[in-house]
Amino acid sequence: MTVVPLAGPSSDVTPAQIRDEIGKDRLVAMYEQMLLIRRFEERCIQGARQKKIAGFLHLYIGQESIATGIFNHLDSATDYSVTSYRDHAQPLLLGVPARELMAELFGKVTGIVRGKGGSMHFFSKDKKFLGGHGIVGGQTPIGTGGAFACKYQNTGGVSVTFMGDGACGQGTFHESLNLASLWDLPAIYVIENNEYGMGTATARAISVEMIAESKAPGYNMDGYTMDGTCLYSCWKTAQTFVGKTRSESRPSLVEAKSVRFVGHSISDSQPYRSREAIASLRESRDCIAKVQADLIETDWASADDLDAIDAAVKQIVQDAWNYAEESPIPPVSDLMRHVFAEEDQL
Amino acid sequence: MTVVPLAGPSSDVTPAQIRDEIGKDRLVAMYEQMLLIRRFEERCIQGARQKKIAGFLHLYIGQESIATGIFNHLDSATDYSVTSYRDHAQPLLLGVPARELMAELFGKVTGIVRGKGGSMHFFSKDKKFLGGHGIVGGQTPIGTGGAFACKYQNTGGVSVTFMGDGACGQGTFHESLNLASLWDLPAIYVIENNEYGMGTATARAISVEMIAESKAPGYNMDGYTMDGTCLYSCWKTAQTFVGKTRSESRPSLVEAKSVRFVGHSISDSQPYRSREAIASLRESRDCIAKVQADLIETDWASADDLDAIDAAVKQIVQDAWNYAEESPIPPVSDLMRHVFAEEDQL
Amino acid sequence: MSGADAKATAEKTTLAETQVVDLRTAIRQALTEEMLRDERVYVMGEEVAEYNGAYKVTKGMLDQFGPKRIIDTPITESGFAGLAIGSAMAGLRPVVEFMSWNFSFVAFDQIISNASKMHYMTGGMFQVPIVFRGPNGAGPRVSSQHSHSVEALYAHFPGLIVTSVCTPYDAKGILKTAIRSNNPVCFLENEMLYGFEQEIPTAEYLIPFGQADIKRPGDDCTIVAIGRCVHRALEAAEQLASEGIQCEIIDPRTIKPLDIDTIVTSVRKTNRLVVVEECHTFGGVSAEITHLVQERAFDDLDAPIGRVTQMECPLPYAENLESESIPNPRRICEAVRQACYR
Amino acid sequence: MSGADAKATAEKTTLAETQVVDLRTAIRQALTEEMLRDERVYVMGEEVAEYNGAYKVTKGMLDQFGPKRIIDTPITESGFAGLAIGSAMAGLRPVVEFMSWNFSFVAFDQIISNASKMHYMTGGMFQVPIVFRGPNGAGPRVSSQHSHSVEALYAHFPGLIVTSVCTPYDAKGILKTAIRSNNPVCFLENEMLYGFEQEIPTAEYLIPFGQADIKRPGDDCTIVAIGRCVHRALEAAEQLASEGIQCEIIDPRTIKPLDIDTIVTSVRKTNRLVVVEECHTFGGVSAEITHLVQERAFDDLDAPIGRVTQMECPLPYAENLESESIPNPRRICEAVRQACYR
Ligand SMILES: Cc1ncc(C[n+]2csc(CCOP(=O)(O)OP(=O)(O)O)c2C)c(N)n1
Ligand SMILES: Cc1ncc(C[n+]2csc(CCOP(=O)(O)OP(=O)(O)O)c2C)c(N)n1
Ligand SMILES: [Mg+2]
Ligand SMILES: [Mg+2]
Repeated sequence: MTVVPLAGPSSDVTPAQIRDEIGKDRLVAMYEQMLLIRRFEERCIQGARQKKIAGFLHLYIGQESIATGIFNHLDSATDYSVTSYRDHAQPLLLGVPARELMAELFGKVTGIVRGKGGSMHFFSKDKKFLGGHGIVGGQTPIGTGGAFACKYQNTGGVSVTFMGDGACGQGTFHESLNLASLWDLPAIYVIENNEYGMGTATARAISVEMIAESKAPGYNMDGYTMDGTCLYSCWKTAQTFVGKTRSESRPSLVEAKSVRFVGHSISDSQPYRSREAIASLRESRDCIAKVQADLIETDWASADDLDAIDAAVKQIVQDAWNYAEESPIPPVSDLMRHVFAEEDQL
Repeated sequence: MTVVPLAGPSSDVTPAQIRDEIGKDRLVAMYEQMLLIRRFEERCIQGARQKKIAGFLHLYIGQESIATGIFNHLDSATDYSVTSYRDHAQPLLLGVPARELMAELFGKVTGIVRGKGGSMHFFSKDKKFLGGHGIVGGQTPIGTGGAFACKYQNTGGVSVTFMGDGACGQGTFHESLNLASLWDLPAIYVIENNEYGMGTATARAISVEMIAESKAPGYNMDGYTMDGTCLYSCWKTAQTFVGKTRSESRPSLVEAKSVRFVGHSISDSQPYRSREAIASLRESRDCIAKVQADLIETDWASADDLDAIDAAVKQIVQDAWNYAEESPIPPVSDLMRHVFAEEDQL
Repeated sequence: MSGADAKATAEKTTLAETQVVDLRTAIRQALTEEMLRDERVYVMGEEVAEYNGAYKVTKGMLDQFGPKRIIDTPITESGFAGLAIGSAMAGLRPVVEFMSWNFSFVAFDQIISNASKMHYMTGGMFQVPIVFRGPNGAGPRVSSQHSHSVEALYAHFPGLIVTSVCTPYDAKGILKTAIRSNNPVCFLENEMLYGFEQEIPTAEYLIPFGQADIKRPGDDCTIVAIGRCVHRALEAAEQLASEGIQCEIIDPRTIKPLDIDTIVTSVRKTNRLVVVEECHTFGGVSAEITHLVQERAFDDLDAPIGRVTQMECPLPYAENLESESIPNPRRICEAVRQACYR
Repeated sequence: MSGADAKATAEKTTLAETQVVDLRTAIRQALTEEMLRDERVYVMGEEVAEYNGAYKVTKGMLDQFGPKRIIDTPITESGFAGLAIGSAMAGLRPVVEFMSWNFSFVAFDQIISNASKMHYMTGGMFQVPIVFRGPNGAGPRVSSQHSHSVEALYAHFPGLIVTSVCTPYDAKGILKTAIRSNNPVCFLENEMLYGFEQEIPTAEYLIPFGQADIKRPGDDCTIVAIGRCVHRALEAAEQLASEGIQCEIIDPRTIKPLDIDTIVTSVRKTNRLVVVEECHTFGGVSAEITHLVQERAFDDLDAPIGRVTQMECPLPYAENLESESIPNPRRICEAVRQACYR
């Protein structure tokens, strides 16, 4: 597989140029965001080992730059987003308190969805986050619906649907893209190609290598490929496709060539790749380490600054953990609540 | 819409060259086949008016050249085919007796499926015709399964799936093509673009104009466009894609730019186009009239020959009609028969 | 349709002005009134706009509301049903027409995994105010793949409201409630009844979910009939009356929530019950009603509860087989006689 | 698992050699034996080959049979289920694994419109010998979208055979029958039981469809329990025995065809019935059994038939809510006591 550092409309800029365009403050802020996601999820692993977190647990470790690069072009006042069960990063980036997410994982009533959803089903109405979804490909029409609503209500918003490489084999992918193109919806579809759908290498599941670029013309839309392990590539490419989709109300299809450093879910022992292979991925393709090195090199942050950031992030996660531990479980009366929404007085 | 007379690999031959390659005997035979389909269906209209035929009735009038051109490269000893509810042509081309088809339409027990299916559900196990299917796009995986079986059993066969332009918006289309390409299946997908899915013009349903050519690369397969109103284009293009798919065990995606001269089904009053528009289509794009003119021009058939063919064809249809009329309705005991297949003695 | 007429007539006394409309017009009126009332309501489906609806239910609505709110879709039920669900989460109130409910099967996962669970799964955060509607049950001679009755199927899943109506009066009143509902509603119509006419009020009215309607009063045997089967039950009741059996016909109108109280009250009076529906037998609505009734009126039942359903076979094309397969007055009469030990 | 053990022990006397296997191994043995017996049988699904199965059911089978017959699929259930149906029409005998039955919903139309109707719709011309299998029902804390029990759903549609087993012995014998069947079979397993061990014969055996198994004999109350609920019912029965209520536990094993005779015979003896299943309440298998039993044993019933089902809500994540939602021994005991007027 070719990893494309930068492709599509921004292939003529260098990483250093992008970094400078981002600027120190924003880059540090994005670094913090990525680190929060990483640390939050590392703590999740601990929670699962301690059996405080149950059920499926799918981590984003290694992919942080994708959502971070994109969300830095979105505005939660107008823009919708939706993803799969691998859904911890989006709400964190949207500013949903880590406490409410950790409490959800612990099955507490203070959780973001009152302990009813668990890891796969984070949502935030305030932030227009249409949630984490458990059925592979099930979220794609939902995200398309967010784009439809933006257009219907003429809000200027866009809707970003995240999905795995495996998910773009599903029929809903095809149907959604066709609808979005036909109806000029401000919809962005981001394929997070982390090289596997569970234990199946992408090439054994999807019959083309450049997924977005080879499929986009079949829907008369723009296709983009970006290096999902490089924050600069993600941020810069997103600048283009978010901007274009927003201004032209035309859909975009994006592939982020990425990796996951951990198993598909917490229970995956990864028989399909070696420990060495994983170690070498962590060595060469860690989106966070890359930015960290650059921050040091540019003198935009000192080692002390980075330590301070890490400490602050860990503090947020520790606070979330404490909150989750101390929170009460849902009352049994919650069991039959929310099956049906309350009706308005007619 | 651009109508492409001949595209893909055979775009450098002229219609006259193809005609000569086909040769007189085969051309006359194909003309007879097309005429049989046409006359059979004209009689169906009468059957419906007389209320001998009920339910949905979808006619192939105007599209005869597509299936005819393709089936002349297939061998029912090895090759599977499957289509939608618009399914009268295929069994006729495969040599299923017109009697059994007409009897089916009349709901008689002598019908091809004992009166249980009606117009939308013709099948022939002998001829490897996997049937007519009522759910738009529902047949696409079925046809893919035929190709899978050919490969599994190493028979050298191919499987041809016919579908409408509307059907290629369905998720099953996308899933099937991906599977066929991944697994090197000898599967051919023929999009019969008759310009409408019911009352919806293709451009309002599918976001690209050249459906096969723009979508095929997204599955890493070959795409073809042919003039579905020209028997030569269909026959010649089919020669290429049937040959390639058979020899290379790789799938093909084909679009036949075509027209239907009648309503979507017998109950469609066609509010979406004028009588004049239909008349002019019949004038300029009738696949049968085109061949007829050519037969005369080349002196391969005289007017008398053509009359004789027509008479013979009409005789077949009349015989089918009589047979259908005279056949008994199914016994009531058939109602609960065939819900489950009989089990073998274990 | 004596029962339904009686109902409409009863209403007439309170709501002075009336109009005679067929079922498709009643549905269209409900759609139109609600679209005028609420900008967020839109209609989406195959052929609903330029073609005026495959069964002309939405006739003229494109002209009235324009293509922004009356939207033709490609044939991609999973895509547009899911899109509509997403848009409902984002604050709109879609009405999705399935050209027939058979085609909802390709959208099944969206309806179940997304629409039905969203409110619960989000701890009450998101609502999915959406109506899925379209013809349900056997069409005329359209055979196996086109003849499903989906009441039992969708009522099986918590989170969906399911209605099945058979008169213009009920259709209009319940559809208006459905469009204003904050929950996903499966509103089931019947192709064979679109032309069925009735006198209904001209003024606005709504019918709440969960209220059954007694379409015919009687003392000897209760018949619960669903959708089109109400009409067949009424036919059967005429015949049975001539034999001295007076049937009370209850039309639940909403399958979920089910007005079990009205059914049980009737059974307490008649001591006998037959349920008639177009769903298949196994796990149909009849089975559910049987369970509920024997639970609540065990000692009141003088005979086993009977059921008349679509037979346990796919629907065949041949006319004689088809008509045997669908619940018909003869089979209803037989079931009632059996319940009455006659 | 006294009942199931008793069964296996009974078999032991006739089939000398035995082995102790867990449920996943029993399933694998059935698959392997049938693949050795018949070249046309192949296994297809997500992660079944290189990964050895998401739940290790197909472990080692890729090595034994190679990639032609043990086939990893992309995540496109509608596509590969339909492909398998087509291949079955063309003479093969596919076994399709759904990683869980929840994911069958995206393939719902293929299963219903194509697999279930094909034989009928073709007047008996084509057969669809296919097995769909995989874990069914609630997994451990996997929440709303991952916890469906589909017995009632698929048994509602004519043309499908539906089985739901809870022991290695039953699983192996019935799966072998399923693979040799000429009909589409939904073979429902349970993730929580894959590790459940039992002594079963080493020699080949088959169990026919439509034969219930009495997992525990008793005179006071009949419990029909399905799938994993059998184990919970057995637990409850211990408790109830200590209270002086002897339950007879019937495991139908096949939901369709349903062995109603065995159930009715038991009810004639106990005069009481409780059905336990993981499907939702409305139109579940319980409802069907209630209807059939009151139809055939109306005068034998001394109390209303009870049911314990998955509650009428999507499955929640929180542990306390989840365990209340799924049928548990406490709820089963309560239902039995109520049926016994205690
Ligand atoms: C329809 C459906 N089929 C199967 C599954 C089981 N499953 C969950 S995640 C997964 C792999 C998805 O891979 P990909 O789309 O690449 O996303 P990733 O997990 O790599 O982010 C599978 C097979 C599911 N949840 N839904
Ligand atoms: C899933 C599904 N949705 C809707 C329908 C109703 N329907 C039958 S044919 C048809 C139009 C199909 O158009 P196209 O695929 O272009 O085929 P054509 O009829 O033109 O041959 C529609 C909408 C259906 N049968 N199945
Ligand atoms: Mg992946
Ligand atoms: Mg068409």
